[in-house]
Amino acid sequence: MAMIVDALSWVFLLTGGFLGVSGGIGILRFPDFFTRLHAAGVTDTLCAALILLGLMMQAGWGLVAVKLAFIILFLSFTGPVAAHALARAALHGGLMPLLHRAEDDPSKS
Amino acid sequence: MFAAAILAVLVTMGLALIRAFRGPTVYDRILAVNMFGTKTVLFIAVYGFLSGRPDFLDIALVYALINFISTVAVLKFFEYGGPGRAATTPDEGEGD
Amino acid sequence: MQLGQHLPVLQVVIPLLSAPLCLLLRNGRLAWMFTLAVSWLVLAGAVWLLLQVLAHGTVSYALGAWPAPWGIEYHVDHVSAFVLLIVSGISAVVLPFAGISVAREIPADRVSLFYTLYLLCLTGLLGIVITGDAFNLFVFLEISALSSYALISQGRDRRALTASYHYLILGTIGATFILIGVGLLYMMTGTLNMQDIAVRLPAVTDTRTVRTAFAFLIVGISLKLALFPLHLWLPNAYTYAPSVVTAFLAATATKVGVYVLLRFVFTIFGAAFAFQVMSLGPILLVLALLAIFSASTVAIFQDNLKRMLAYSSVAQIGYMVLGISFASLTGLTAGILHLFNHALMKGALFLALGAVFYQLGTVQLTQLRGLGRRMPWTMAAIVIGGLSLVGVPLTVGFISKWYLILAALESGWWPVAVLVLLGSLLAMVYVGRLVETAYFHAPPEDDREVREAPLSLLLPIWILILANLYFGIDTSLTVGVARQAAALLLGVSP
Amino acid sequence: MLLSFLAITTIAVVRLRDLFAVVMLFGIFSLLSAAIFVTLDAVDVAFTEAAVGAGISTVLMLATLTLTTRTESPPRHGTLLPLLVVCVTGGALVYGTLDMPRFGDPQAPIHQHVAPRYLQDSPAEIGLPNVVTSVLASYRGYDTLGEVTVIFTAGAGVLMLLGAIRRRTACCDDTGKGGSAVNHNLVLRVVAKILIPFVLLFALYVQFHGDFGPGGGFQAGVIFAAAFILYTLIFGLAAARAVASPGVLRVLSALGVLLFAGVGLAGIFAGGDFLDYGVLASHPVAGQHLGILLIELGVGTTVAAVMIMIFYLFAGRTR
Amino acid sequence: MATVLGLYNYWIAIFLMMAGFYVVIAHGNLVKKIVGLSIFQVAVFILYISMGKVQGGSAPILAAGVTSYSNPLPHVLILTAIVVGVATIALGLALVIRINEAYGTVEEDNIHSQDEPE
Repeated sequence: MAMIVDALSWVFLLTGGFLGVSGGIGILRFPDFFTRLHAAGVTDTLCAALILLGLMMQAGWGLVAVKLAFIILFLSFTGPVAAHALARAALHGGLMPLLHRAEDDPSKS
Repeated sequence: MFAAAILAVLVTMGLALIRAFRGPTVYDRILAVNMFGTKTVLFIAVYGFLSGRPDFLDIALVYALINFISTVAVLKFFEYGGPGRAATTPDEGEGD
Repeated sequence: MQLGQHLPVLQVVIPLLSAPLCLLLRNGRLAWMFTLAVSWLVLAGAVWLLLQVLAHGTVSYALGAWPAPWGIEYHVDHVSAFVLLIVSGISAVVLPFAGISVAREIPADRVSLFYTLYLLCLTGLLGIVITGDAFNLFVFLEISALSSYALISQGRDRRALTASYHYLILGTIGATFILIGVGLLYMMTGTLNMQDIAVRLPAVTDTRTVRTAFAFLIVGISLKLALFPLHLWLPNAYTYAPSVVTAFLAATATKVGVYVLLRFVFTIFGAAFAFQVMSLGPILLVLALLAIFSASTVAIFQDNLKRMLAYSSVAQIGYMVLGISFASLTGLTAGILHLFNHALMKGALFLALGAVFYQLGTVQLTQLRGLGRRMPWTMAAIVIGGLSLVGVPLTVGFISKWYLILAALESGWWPVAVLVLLGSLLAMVYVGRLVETAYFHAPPEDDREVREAPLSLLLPIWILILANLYFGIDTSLTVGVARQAAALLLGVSP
Repeated sequence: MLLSFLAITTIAVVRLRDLFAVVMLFGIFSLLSAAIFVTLDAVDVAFTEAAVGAGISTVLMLATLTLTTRTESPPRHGTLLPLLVVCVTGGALVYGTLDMPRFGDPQAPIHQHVAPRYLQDSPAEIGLPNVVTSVLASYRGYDTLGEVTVIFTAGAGVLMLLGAIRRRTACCDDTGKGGSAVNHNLVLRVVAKILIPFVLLFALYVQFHGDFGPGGGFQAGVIFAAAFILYTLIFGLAAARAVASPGVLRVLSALGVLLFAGVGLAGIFAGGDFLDYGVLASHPVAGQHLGILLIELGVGTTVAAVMIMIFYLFAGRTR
Repeated sequence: MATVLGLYNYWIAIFLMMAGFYVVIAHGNLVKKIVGLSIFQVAVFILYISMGKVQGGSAPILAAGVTSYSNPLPHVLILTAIVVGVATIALGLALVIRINEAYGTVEEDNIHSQDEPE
């Protein structure tokens, strides 16, 4: 049983890490603000949740796991909300998303 | 295994930092700060496990809290100039 | 007596406790009376402490009942008891003056806040003087500094804000330098208690870290002290601050800075290290002389009286540091003596200027024509204070100049003695300028009749002036304590 | 590794002209330095630095920035002299570090002389697992009293500077109408309503948990204030002021300092020295616990009250 | 090589100190000066804390099974110093606001020019 839990947490940690790095690269390479926001917003919360889940499995039951659960809960609340507020503020601030790109139209989610 | 996670987090923090420096518009910088904040939360959590003292998590929680508050604060200030005002109509005192 | 044993701590805790209480008292007069009572209590404590120290040597008090190097320890010896007396004495005298003067200069709803900050500044200064722990000294230094920034910024003129801002920047840099110095010392000796550092320092003195710590501490303290090259914040800060704040800070803040310099150079590093290895003597000597001459010459051309006296304070600090730079018994006595005398002189002069400001609303020299006839008492006080500044016999200034020259001759540098005399001649010029406009010019014809300052302003001024004269004649108390303090610092028998 | 991040951020802060970016990078700077404190095993310090450095200072600076200009004018006078002064001081410091004990070597003098006693004896004498809190509150309790006074001075100073004039200018209107991005933003209001009680609960947890894990009076006070700041940001100053009126805050900040000094005086009246908790209760260790608990409470109230008061004053100064 | 590695922390702290110091001296904008001042102070804290670290020691919270701890004293000192730092920054910013109201600008050069003629 322990072996599976370890393997599982290992997988979670790695995918979380990978997601984080991809988010990082995304934030750098994307042309305009809103696509970057999309990249960062999504990976941020998901990568955090995955890594923390991996840690929870490592820590087993107990106070530490409860604390980790709190953090996941808190992050899953604040992450998307911050991204949402940021998007509205940017829109409001007059920052036009890049719609009319000639060759490929980045799918603005 | 922890080391791999920490390395990944550190790399993302570096990338976020570069974006923070280069970011043309202010919103890019806010985004980079927000992402950097959540990554530090992860860094603390994983580092706590790496050094065998998992009771560091209170700090990680405070980080997440502070990160959220500063993001909201930045948005508020940037838009309406006054933290006191509950963001009244946009036509009055538009963000400079 | 059970209370007597706790005296050193009560000396600081009483003003500290009364500051929040003073904030709760909303109306100004009540706050003023409360601060007055507290200040007189503190003065009584200081006198009692001085007697205790003179009676049986240094008093030490462990806080929280933890022994010295672990807990924080209060260590009151002759020097600290002497400076304690000065600070609480000046505060006890300045406060009665502050009653009306503050009511006029500070808007009504902020008077109780003003007294709260005044008490906090007093707490900070007293805390610095008594503490025996290096880091505790930094904490109380910060308390007194923060409260003096806020107090200075209350001046009527909008330039008070910029003056207070520059003082904040330079003061914080100075405090951080002191923090770096204390940190490096802690790194090499492992302890923060001053006596303990002094014991463990000789083992590591030849390392470069200790020398850098020494350099940073000296620069940090001289920033706080407004020694010559680093005095840029002082003239503006004292000119634009409310008159009561200028009087209190001029007579106490720089004195506590000199005390901190004495404490670090002599108690922690020891005279041998400071003067032989680090050749502090010549550096201080040159800086002191530069301070005396440059500040006095600048003072001569000043139109605003407060600014003129501020520059003359920088010059007087030069005299104090000059006394210290001789590192001989008489030199040190002269330095400590001038600490006391200068507090009396500057306190009286700034209070008198406060009275003039109260009546005329300005301290520009041009408006003071013929004031001698219309405000006889205040102007007489200013004249005597000025004479004492110059060092005319029978005044306090003469005593300290006398010991300075004695120390200079004793250590064989007779040119320095001549320079000291030249310095007092410069002082003679700007005091003369003041006296000349006040007495020998006809008062302006405008109908605004100027009455003499009210009694409650005059009384404190004249108490200080009489003290000026009294200690000019009967020097047993001041010179006695100063000599014992100097002996204690140098570690030689008096 | 982290330190090099820090160095890069600092260079950016020095070079950047747009003050908004500078303040945000300053936020990153304190977050990073708090992370470094964690790697250097300074848990309590990381806690405080994050809460105070990244939280309060950044918010206050932003408040100031909204009132002043946003971009900084290029320095006209030459930068040679300051560079020279900086290099000289830097050189002196590096010269000083050459004889320092190497980073982290256990033989360094500071680990030999005073510190071991704290680590060995504190369980017996004070009985708190968190040695930092026991040293902070008991061994060097007087420093903490000084610290609370510093906070109180800052509060009184800012009140003095920004206090009275605010009444004359018309207080900010907060009609809250209109499609403003943040206020109308239902999501933010809902989330804030859910989060704020949780944050206040967390602040109380930190306050009383200070003896066992990282935490204590300061951190709890700052988190408490952060919750209020969040409330003010979302629901406007007038609403926040209805919750905690400035008058109450003034009294609270004074009470905190009085409580702290009162505990010290109680030590005297009970026969011990100032701030000696041993005499407070029957058994010395129980006395220590009681004393430290009360002191943390006093510290917590003062810090929270002063931080909120300062924020109100800054927020009340809208143009 | 041992010296460089051993003192790496201190040199970075010193570099930060000097960067903060430079900002305080060279830049005219009052807000920028306060940011510089705060960087200068945080750097001093890093110097203090890296003094207290013991190789292989862990955080000074007594827990079972952990033998060597880092030195708790610098942590206590720094807790005080951080609070002092924030107090100075709060006061400085309040002054900047008042100066901005009185002078209308926060650039040091404009303030001086407004003062000279009087």
